[in-house]
Amino acid sequence: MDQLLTEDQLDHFRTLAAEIPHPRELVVDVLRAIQNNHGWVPDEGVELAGTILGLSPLQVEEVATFFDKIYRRPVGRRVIHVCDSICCWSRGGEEVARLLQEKLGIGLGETTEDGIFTLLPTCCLGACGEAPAMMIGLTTYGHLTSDRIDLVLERERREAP
Amino acid sequence: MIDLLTVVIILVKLILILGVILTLAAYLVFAERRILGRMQLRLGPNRVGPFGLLQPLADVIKLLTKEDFLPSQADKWLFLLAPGMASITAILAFAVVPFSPPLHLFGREIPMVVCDLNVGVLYFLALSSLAVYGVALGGWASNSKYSLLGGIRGLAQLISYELSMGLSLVPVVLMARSFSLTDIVLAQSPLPFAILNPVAFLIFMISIAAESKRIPFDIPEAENELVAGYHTEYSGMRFGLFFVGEYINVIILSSMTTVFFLGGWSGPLLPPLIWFFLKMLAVSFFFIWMRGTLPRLRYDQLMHFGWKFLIPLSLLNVIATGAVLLAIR
Amino acid sequence: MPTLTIDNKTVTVPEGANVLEAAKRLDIVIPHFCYHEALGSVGACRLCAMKFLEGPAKGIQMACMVEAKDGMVVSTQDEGAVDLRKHVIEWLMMNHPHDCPVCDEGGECQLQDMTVAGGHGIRRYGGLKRTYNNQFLGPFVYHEMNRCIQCYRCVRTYQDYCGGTDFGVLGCNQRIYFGRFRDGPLESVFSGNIVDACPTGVFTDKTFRFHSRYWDLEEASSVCPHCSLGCATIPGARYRELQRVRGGVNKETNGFFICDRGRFGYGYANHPDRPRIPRIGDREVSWDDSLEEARGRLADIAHRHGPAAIALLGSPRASLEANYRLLTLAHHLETDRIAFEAHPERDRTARVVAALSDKNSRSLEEIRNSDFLLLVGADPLNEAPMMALAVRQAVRRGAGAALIDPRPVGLPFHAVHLPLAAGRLSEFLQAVCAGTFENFSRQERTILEGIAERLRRAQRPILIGGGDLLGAAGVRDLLRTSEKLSKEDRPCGAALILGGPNSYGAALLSGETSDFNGILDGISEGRIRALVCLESDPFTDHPDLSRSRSALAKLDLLIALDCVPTTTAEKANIFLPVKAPAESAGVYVNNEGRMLAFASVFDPGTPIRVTGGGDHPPRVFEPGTPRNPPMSAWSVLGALQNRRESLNSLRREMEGEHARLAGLASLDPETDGRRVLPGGGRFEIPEIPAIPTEEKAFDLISIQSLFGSETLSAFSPVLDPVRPVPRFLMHSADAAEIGLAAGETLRVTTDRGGFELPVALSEVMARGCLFIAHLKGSPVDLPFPGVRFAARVDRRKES
Amino acid sequence: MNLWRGIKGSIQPFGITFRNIFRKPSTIQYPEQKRTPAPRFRARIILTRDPDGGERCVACYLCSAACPVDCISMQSAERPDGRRYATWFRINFSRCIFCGMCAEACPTLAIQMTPDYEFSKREPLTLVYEKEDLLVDHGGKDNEYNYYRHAGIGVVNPRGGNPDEAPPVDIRTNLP
Repeated sequence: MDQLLTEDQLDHFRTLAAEIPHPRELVVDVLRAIQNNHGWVPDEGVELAGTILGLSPLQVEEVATFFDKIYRRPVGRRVIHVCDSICCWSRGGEEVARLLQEKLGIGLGETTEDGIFTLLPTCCLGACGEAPAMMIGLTTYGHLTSDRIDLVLERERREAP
Repeated sequence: MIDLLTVVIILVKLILILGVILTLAAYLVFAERRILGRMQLRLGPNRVGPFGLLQPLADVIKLLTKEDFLPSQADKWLFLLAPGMASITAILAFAVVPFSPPLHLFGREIPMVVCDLNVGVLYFLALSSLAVYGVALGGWASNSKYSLLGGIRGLAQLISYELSMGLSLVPVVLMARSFSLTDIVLAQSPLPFAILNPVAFLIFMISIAAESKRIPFDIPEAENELVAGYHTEYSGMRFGLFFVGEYINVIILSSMTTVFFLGGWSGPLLPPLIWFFLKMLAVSFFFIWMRGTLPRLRYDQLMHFGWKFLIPLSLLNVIATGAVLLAIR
Repeated sequence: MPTLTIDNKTVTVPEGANVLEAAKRLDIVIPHFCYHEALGSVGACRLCAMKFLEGPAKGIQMACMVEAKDGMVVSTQDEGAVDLRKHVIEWLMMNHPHDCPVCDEGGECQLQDMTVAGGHGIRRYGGLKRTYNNQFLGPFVYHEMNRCIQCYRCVRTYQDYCGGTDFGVLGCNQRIYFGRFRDGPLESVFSGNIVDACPTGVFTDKTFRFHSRYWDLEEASSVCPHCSLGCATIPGARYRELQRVRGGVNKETNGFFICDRGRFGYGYANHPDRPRIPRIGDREVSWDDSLEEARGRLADIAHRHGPAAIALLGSPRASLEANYRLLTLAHHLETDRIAFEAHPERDRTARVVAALSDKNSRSLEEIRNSDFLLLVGADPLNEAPMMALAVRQAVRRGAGAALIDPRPVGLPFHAVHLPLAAGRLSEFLQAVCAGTFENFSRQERTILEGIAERLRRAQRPILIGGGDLLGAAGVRDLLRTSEKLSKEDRPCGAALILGGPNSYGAALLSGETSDFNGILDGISEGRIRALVCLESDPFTDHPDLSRSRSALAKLDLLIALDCVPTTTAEKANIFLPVKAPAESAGVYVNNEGRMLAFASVFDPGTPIRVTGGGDHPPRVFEPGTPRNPPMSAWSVLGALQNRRESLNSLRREMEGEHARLAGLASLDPETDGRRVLPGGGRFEIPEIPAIPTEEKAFDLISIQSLFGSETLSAFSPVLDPVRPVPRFLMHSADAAEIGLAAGETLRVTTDRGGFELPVALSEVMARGCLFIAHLKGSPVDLPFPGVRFAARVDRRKES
Repeated sequence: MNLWRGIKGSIQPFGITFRNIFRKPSTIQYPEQKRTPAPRFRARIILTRDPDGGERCVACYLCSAACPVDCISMQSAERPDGRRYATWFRINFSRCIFCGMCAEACPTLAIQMTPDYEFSKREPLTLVYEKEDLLVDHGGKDNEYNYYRHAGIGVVNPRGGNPDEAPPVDIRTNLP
């Protein structure tokens, strides 16, 4: 978790940045890579991305603070994005968010004491057909009920690194 | 025929008249300020002496000690002369005013008039025409646009209303069959001309109000248009002379009203001199009262009224009076 | 040319103009925040709503985003549009901190105006306001993020227009934040422009913080005196103190923005040591006495040694009028010993430009519209920043840019950079002229041929040269090259960076007179006994300081006219204080040959801050300005010739004397200025002795630094935190050869003395060069910019 | 009809003015008789303090801008805690016309007018009041108001600490 980017990744991004006309396109990729290695993107990560891509830290930060899937603050090992958009809301999204807070014992934006879960609200996950939905890591869970939430949390907790 | 005693008597009369007139003028100022104050629910000047009676004295001291200012572009001599013209012409008119029937003192008959001219009316009219020079010259000599405008207005106004004043006196002369003021007074017994010929009286009253350049006819000074009109540039005692002249003028005009229309000194019970003064003061009060009551006319209104109404009316009155007199005979 | 109807008034606008601009033409006031004439429209603030009744667009639209088309009928007063605008302003005010009384923008705040105009007086929203923490943004700009209304003007100015990369927009959603990655000074030298651009008080001028309200300021259209470009400025003064400068609008020169030196370098006018009283020796005297003394002593010297014993020195910093009066003073004294620049090479350069650059001279506006720009020996960010900004705009519009310069030049735009040694710049220009690059290495040739090819293909190419590095001969070569490259239908322009705001004007007046070196020789030989210095400082502004100082020490009489406490002013036998540029009216002729008039902003005199001892104005009241106030330089010089005249009569006289100055008398500070007429003359460049080349010697070149070299800004204490430290700049390979690392001290000896300074390294610069940034008033006697000499480098010293 | 109205209009006022002579004058004999002015009477100007004892004046120049006779001048500056204040503040009472525009314009309730109208002086220069002459140690007509507790720039309270403010935003938060 300590290393922001591996040597391979550094080489990869450097070569890529030199090849393409607008290295700025790679900002999200580099940040995602850092986030995968480190869990979240610290200030050093932003500066590193800037150095690789020939941008100022500010220019990277502009992107980093814009996307809510890039974490600029420490998060748990599993980040729960619970949808609060209209379809989920109409199918009980609020209730899901409340249940999650209750079951995890944390508020929105907080991390559990054991450092496993961070609960974040999010705008549309594109899973309106399965509303209410949430996303953990890259997995989307739909048709959430209280029991199903328990199930999912249990599994994620087990699998969390 | 002129012996020493006659000279002495004339001098005494002159001094008496001068003293009385000037004091009267000073206190008329004071009275006006107090009366106007009361009319406007104020007190008026009441700080100097008991009831403010020393106010005229304070005013004189103030006026005398103020800087006498001569505008650099003014016509110096005319500028200095004008205030004198204004007050002296007014004082001179008192020469023909009969205050009471002749007194019998030390076995002599002393006429209570400085000089009983047989053309007293004309003398009065002549002097009142002369008075306008003070205004016109003062306004012109100051070399200020406000003064000049005031002077021109004064000139026009006085010339216009002199006509109706003179014409309103024609019936008086017709009825009295004399130009002598004493005769006119004597002709008014038992009934004063004000009752016999009220139209002439009315015209005369309006005309002298205009002659005195006082509200509602104070167009030559019109504070809110012309600063102070013809005496804008005057200060100190020179302004004082204009000021005093105005009030002496009020007194002489009141006296003339008394003589021409109110029967002069005649009246029951009280001595004739007292009657004369009472009547004169009553007319003076009317002047003050008018000032407290009426607003100023516009210049065009003034001219319009004078030329298109007052003069034709007085001409008609002359004809009517003449006709009536002819019929009576 | 579409014609449209707005509020029942018809207007015809150029193709491509938007409806908001059309409404502005009709003087219809439409509230807007995000639209800015220089920045364009983005439709972010939603405030310029209008109702489109007829034409291609229908309904309520943002006027700035709709292109004006024929047949449009638009209503600005439509009920729906007014209502929308009213609501938008209410939304914008929702999180506003309501701190106008302590906000420096108060009174000139667009948000205030729009709130009042929109009729929003009472806050209906009862929830909590969003707040932010502020950032420290350096000594110039104060940050107060709570006032932000998210119009993005600052980012568009700073990043898009000015090319800064360290300031931008962070966050998303309700958390939009305009700032830096971390606290710290803004790096761009155009950072002050966000103060002008911000429609509310998020960014305010820190140097002006809590000084005055704008309505108390005396303001007038002025011209920036800090470099040769002549940007329009609007200085503001109160209580006899220059308190701020903001950018003026001159479509031909700066456009809307100015650089930080022009904006924050105004402190010279209030310098605590500014001499404000005439002096004879150390004795402060009255104006009459000092002028009498000056006249008497000049006459005395003319009587004893002949009129040729008097010399005069003008200045590119003084107005055209003052320089002209200096010239007539020379005629009055019957001497022909007059020069207009203490630095002979700059003098020659300016004269070459004034003589040769008529029809191919280009304004900044033309640079903005160019499609290929070749910069030769120019470091615009340090020498004339707005030039860099103009080139950036061209590059943003698709123009190409290339730079041939030995220095590691930083630019706010992308350009091909070939670091060619300073001595080879002329060679390069001649090669471009000839079209062959045989004398260059293969690698260089590839780049140069590419540049030449682009230059040939471009429709509106412009060559930009730096006067200091090119020198007179180089500038002549550049002008000839541009002439050579011009074709009938496709002229090639040239723009040159000169030494001072009025270098061109001074050169116009100087004619065939000799340069200042001739005067110095005369002084050393005892032929010249008196020198009159107009706003010039030969003690520190001559390339050979030891030569000038030893010569000037021999003078019998030194008369100095200036507004800042220079060395010359201190040493003068008779000192006559003159008005600072913001205090006087006058004309500068900028690098393009454009006469730019500036108006007097305020009357000089000791500021209340000084006379009142700081926290309290005096309690004595007297008519007139305290102490003898300084006079305009032209009127002082006129008084020395027993002339009493008005500025207008002086200008008319100048118009009559100098045919090229036609239109001078009718010049209005509010206009964009007027080009001087072509001279058609030639200027012969005297042979300049070549620098003796030595084996193993470095080419030591003194260069300009933005905040250090220029005289007036050197007397501005506000700039002290951003002044560079004196140091050598060296190629890292050269440094490696002599075993030197960055930060170590290097000792250098030249025939004009030695320097011992730390060294900084760069890889994008010419080999064999040593650069030293000039820093006026620094304890080290750094040579004046544009000076080159051979330098022997000692082995490294202990650091 | 018109004529009649004219005559009536000329005669009637005589009656009114004559009646007035006998009514009681409304004059108050000032030095002996004094009136108690209303609390909102506009006379001598003071600079008040906020409930915490700080100077209310933030030297915003609004009073001097509003002043129709230009009798107010000042110089603003910043205290180390970010408070804006007047280094000097001067009212020239020999010019002041006591119109009250300054008090009306004052956004912080600092400048207020008192009913103290008796302060004429023989020497005009002594009517130039400086800040130390104007500053009082109370809140004047409104003791409750403290401008800095409403202006959201974090001078009295930390930023975001005023009652109607949310705490400062963390721009790097993970919350959307």
